[in-house]
Amino acid sequence: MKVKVGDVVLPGDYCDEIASVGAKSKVLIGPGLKKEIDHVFVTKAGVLKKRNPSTFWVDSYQKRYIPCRGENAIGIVHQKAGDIYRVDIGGSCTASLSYLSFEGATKKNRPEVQIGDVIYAKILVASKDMEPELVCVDSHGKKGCLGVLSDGFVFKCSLNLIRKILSPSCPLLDSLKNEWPFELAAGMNGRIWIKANTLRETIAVGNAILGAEYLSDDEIKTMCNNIASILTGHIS
Amino acid sequence: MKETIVSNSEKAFVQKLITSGHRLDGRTYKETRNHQISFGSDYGSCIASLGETKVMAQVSCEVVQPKQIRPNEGILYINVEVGPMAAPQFEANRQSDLTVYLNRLLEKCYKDSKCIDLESLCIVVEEKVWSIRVDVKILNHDGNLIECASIATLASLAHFKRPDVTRAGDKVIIHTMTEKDPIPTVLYHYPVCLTFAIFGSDILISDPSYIEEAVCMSVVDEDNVGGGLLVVGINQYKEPCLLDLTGAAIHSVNIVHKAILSASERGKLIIDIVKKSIISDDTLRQKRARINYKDIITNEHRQSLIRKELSIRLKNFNTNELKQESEEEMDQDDDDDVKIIEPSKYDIVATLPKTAEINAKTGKSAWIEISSDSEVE
Amino acid sequence: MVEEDLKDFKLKPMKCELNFLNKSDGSAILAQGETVVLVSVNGPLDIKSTSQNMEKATLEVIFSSKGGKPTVSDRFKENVIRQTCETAIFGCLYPRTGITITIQELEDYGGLLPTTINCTCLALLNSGLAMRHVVAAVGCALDEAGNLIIDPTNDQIQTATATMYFVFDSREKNLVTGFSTGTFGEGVYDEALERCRAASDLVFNFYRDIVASYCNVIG
Amino acid sequence: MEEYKVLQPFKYFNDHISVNVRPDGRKFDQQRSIKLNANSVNTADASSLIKCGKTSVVCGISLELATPKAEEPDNGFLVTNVELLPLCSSKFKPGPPSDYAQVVNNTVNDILKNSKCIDLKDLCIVSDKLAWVLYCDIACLEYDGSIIDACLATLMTSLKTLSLPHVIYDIETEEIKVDVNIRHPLKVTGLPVATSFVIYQSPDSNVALMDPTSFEEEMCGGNGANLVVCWNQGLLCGIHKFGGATLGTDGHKKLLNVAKERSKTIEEVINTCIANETSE
Amino acid sequence: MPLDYRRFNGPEDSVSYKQFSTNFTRSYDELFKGLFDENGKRIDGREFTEARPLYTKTNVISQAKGSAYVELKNTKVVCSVFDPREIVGHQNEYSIYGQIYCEVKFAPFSCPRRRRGLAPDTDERALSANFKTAIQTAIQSTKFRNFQMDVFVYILEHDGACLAAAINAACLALTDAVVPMMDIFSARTAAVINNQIFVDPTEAEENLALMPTDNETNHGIITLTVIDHLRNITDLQQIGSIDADCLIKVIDILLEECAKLMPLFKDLIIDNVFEQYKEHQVYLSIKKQVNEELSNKVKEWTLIVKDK
Repeated sequence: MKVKVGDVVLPGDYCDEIASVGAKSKVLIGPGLKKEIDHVFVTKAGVLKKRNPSTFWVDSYQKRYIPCRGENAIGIVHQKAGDIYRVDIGGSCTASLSYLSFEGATKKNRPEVQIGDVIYAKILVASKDMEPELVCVDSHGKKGCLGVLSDGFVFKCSLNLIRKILSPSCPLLDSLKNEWPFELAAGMNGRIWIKANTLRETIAVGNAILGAEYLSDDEIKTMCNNIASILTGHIS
Repeated sequence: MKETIVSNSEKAFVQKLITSGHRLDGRTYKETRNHQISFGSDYGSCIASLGETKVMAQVSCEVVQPKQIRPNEGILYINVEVGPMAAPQFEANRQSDLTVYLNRLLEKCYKDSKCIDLESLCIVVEEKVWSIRVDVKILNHDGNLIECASIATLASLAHFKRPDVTRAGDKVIIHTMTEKDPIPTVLYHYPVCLTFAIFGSDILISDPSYIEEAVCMSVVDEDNVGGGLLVVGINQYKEPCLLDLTGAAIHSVNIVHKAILSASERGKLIIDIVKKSIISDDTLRQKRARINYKDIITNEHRQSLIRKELSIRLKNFNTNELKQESEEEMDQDDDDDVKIIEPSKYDIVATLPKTAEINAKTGKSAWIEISSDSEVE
Repeated sequence: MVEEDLKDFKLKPMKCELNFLNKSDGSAILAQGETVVLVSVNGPLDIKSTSQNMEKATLEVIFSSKGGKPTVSDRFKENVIRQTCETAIFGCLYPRTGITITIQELEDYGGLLPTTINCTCLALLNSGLAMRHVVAAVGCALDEAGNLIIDPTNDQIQTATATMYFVFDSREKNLVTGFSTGTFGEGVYDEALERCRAASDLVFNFYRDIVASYCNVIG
Repeated sequence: MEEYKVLQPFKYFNDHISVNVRPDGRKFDQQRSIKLNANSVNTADASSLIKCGKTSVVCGISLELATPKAEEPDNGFLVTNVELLPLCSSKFKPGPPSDYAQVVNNTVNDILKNSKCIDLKDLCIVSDKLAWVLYCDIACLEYDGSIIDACLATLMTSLKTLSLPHVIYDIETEEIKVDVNIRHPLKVTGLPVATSFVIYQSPDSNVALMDPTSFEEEMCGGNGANLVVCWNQGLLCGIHKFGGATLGTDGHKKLLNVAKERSKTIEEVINTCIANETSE
Repeated sequence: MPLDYRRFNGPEDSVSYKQFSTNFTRSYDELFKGLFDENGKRIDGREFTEARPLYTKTNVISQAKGSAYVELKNTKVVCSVFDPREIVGHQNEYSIYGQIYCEVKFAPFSCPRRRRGLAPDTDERALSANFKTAIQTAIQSTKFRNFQMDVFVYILEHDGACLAAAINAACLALTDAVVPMMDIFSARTAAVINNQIFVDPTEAEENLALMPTDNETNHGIITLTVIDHLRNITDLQQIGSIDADCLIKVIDILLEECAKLMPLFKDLIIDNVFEQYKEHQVYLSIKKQVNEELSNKVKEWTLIVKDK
């Protein structure tokens, strides 16, 4: 069936608009679309979105992460095998992280990483045929925020929620940040790490994030105020 | 697919949280997740859900020969299945130690506790007895499987009705449901299993969720003071019929007393819920209402992630209701066309005695025909 | 072949809920009339190397009926569903991985296999696996009088001389899988094929509504 | 030539299809030569052996007596089992039947039930007391594709040549006497014939191949034929489509007619074979 | 035996109709008399020491590496051999000898008395074990180390001397599969009833030989497998009670019988070799023809390219 931007699409539909735009200039097709000989076909169910110049993608609901290059992900160290750590990032197979890919790591002083540690890393190599590879050093060799995340709490949620809270237009984070101080790392593989001063505040942040999945922007604002007031004890 | 291990930060955080008196999803130590029991269209099939953990129990019966050692007793057979539907790390039809554990506990709770009157299942001594088979299937594993499985088994056994049987001489007539209304199974008492997760040396939390169960069991491996899962089977007369501990040894005895005390009132609560749901189901069936599993399908589940089933929640967090949409049907069109094809030719010849043969006319194909065996026409 | 106006035609009431089980990657419970099926899909997992396939994902279907004792006909249903899904899913995007589809039959009041195939398709949509096309299954029955009933109720199926189930793909509405019981003439088969193909649009519209009701919530 | 087939199976197959000829030189809707032999095994009550192309299947029927089921007091039993033996091809391992064997078994059973060519009531000797049990055991000696057609052909030939011995059942003493030399043939109405197709997704169009070999079946999506059409003397008694490429309406009609023609030829083969056998 | 969920099962209490036929339950003496026709020879007119003609054909199954079909008048056996593959099942250490997995199966309709089950039962397993010991010695299993070769036998009709027919079929199948072997081997069976030796017994004679009787005469069945050139016995299976000198007499008879089979096998194998050789020639000629066509086509294209 023919569909246009903004429609709810099912796999098997094709969109001529993309082909027509594509005829003129280069078109970027994102996740959920696949180019076949005659048309651009939709491969995932969701809403067909367009960003102005020429990027199209389908915003669909998904829980299982497919690793792809350049994304940050939160992983849990499964085993130490020789000089690489096997890290579980929720994909179909465990990723490999070499001990040298930490800032300032040399043959002699290895980074102290235990089994079960939570690490925030960037996916260096990921393709459907190869095992994904992680790295904890950003382009100019600095640690930045990558590396082992100590204490705090980590929990799993759907990939859409991650995209939603990380999008600039989402009011969640900025309405929370001036309520009480907390640290947050969101991995594109559906895992979020949070740490605040007290336990209740950490839970509050987690509660706010999970609660925001099905709310519109203003409902999110009211929810955040509600949580803030609970925290400060106005409502018991 | 190996199970994703519990990360150190989760372990530390949950432990600190519990020792400080709170729990991840805002419940108190004694509070349980909400129970829901729904029955299928035929007798003896029910789905019990405890928060997000869902278990389906299906009871079926057939006439078999009794065992020699107990010629006048029926047979009760419980079979637990944990498939990939429960969680990705389980494999289909493979007997993992979790299934053995659940099977053993349910058998202790329902078979050895003599809660079902097996004599009433006997039709003809030494020849024909009813054999009741309970199939327990774990639909979703979100912690505390044994409690949810025992509720499902109890509800389905209490709800099950077997066809009426009349004996004419040595012949046995099994009446269908429509001829004679079926006989309910007689239950002497209603046992149910309750789980407690032990943290540190004296903290008892009831109805542990998936993460609390994982953290509690993983703490056992380290050297510090014990953590473990205590399962108490108890019936409505507050008589414990099952006690099972996995994990580290318990130091003080009063923990077990505390567990049994809190188990008895909680058990009473759950058994009342089960009884009420069965009575309400019976009244509905009297009024000829069509009971069916499709009633458990709701469409406000999408929004429910805001309300009670949130895995991380402040104690008194709630939110205003949200509007729901309804869905409707649309119509459609159709098309058709016709095609003709031409027949192909063979000759049929009766060659050897008792055989007939078709030699397909293989015309010389343009392609150079290279075949290993020299089947010359 | 009599041309019938299909405007007033209605499928059995369908109720569906996606994301019914929070532990599996994609799950759906679907009620078509009185028949209810629950399907859980676990997306690309790693499986032991012997059963891995170099080019495409290996699909494993487990059908567990209400009774509990596995029968030969369960294997038959599993095979039909696996063949249907193999054409629907882009297996080549997830080589050397495994996709497990677990099906639990809750109620069976006729038309179990079409409901299972539709529910499997919804679960696949929910799991976010890349799919070539969506599949819709429609059943029909031929009663003694010889006229065709689309999406028959349970007692119509019991008294029917022949029943047929067709599964169509959403791209060109071609037949993906199909099978029949009982004897029937060739004309009847063509008419049944056409009317089921038309009725499959209703199922595709139902899919679109379900996905729509979830999507504008995600926003 | 063989190495090319082993190294690049898909390309090898595609080259053939693009010149619309099949690897063994046949046209798309052309079947392989068939040899059908009836009653070669004397220990079985009725048996037959078919060799169509390189697929050979033997079917033997053994008769037994049993008390009918309580629910259906005046119905006999018809139990068919298809065994894909480990000796017929390296694909099948010893041990209990694989999933694919169970699917073939189920399909053959369904077709037999649908065609209603055997009325179970004829198998009943004394209602609720004694009935015939027809064990039809089909063993595949050589597996080279389109197994369902071969199984059904042997099954029907054996059923048509089967004759039941005369049974005297004394109600009071419940004593059974079987007179082996008075035998009356079993009434078989109609003759279902299955034709299997494989639908290949070539880049430009979908091509249907009749009576596929196991290599052609592998090329079109793994196990077994994609489409099985069964004709029972002018009436369709079952259409099973398992995956493989999708099929438009025009292709569909063409296949039904091809299958109709083939069912006529197979019927002729079975009838000549039986006529030949009875004249022995 | 637990209900087999993977097959369709008939009613449990079903029993063969032959039981109720008149001539089924007959005593030992009647059966013994039934073995002979009026002038003292065996029912089918053969002498006591005369064996049934052996008809055989190789390369019967195209998918198998080697296959053979053997017919001893009414005993029909099919055997197929598959090329070596990794050892199935857990393997704790490297096995220097190649393993041979054998399976002998009766067709459900093959036995005259009752229908045999589909799942392998005890005497089929015993037969497979005997079969394996018989053929194992002749195969040079050191040539395919740490690999497993499968030999499957399916008995279509059982009219006596199944094991011998299976072993002969295996020998021909192995040669057809070009498996490294010391030498070809052949096997023969003899039954002893009431001190009377029956060579190549029919099913009735075998049934009588195994039937328990009170009188202390020799009773039993002996199957002998002999290797060709060295004429030594690779395998001797004996069921029943037979005293020493009778056994020696039987072995001498069987040795000659096996020796009689050898020329038959040799001719068949030599014919096969010729046939395959001829086929190979045809194959080579066609290949040459294809290569010529391709080469002159290439020449044409190079010409066209050159003048462009």
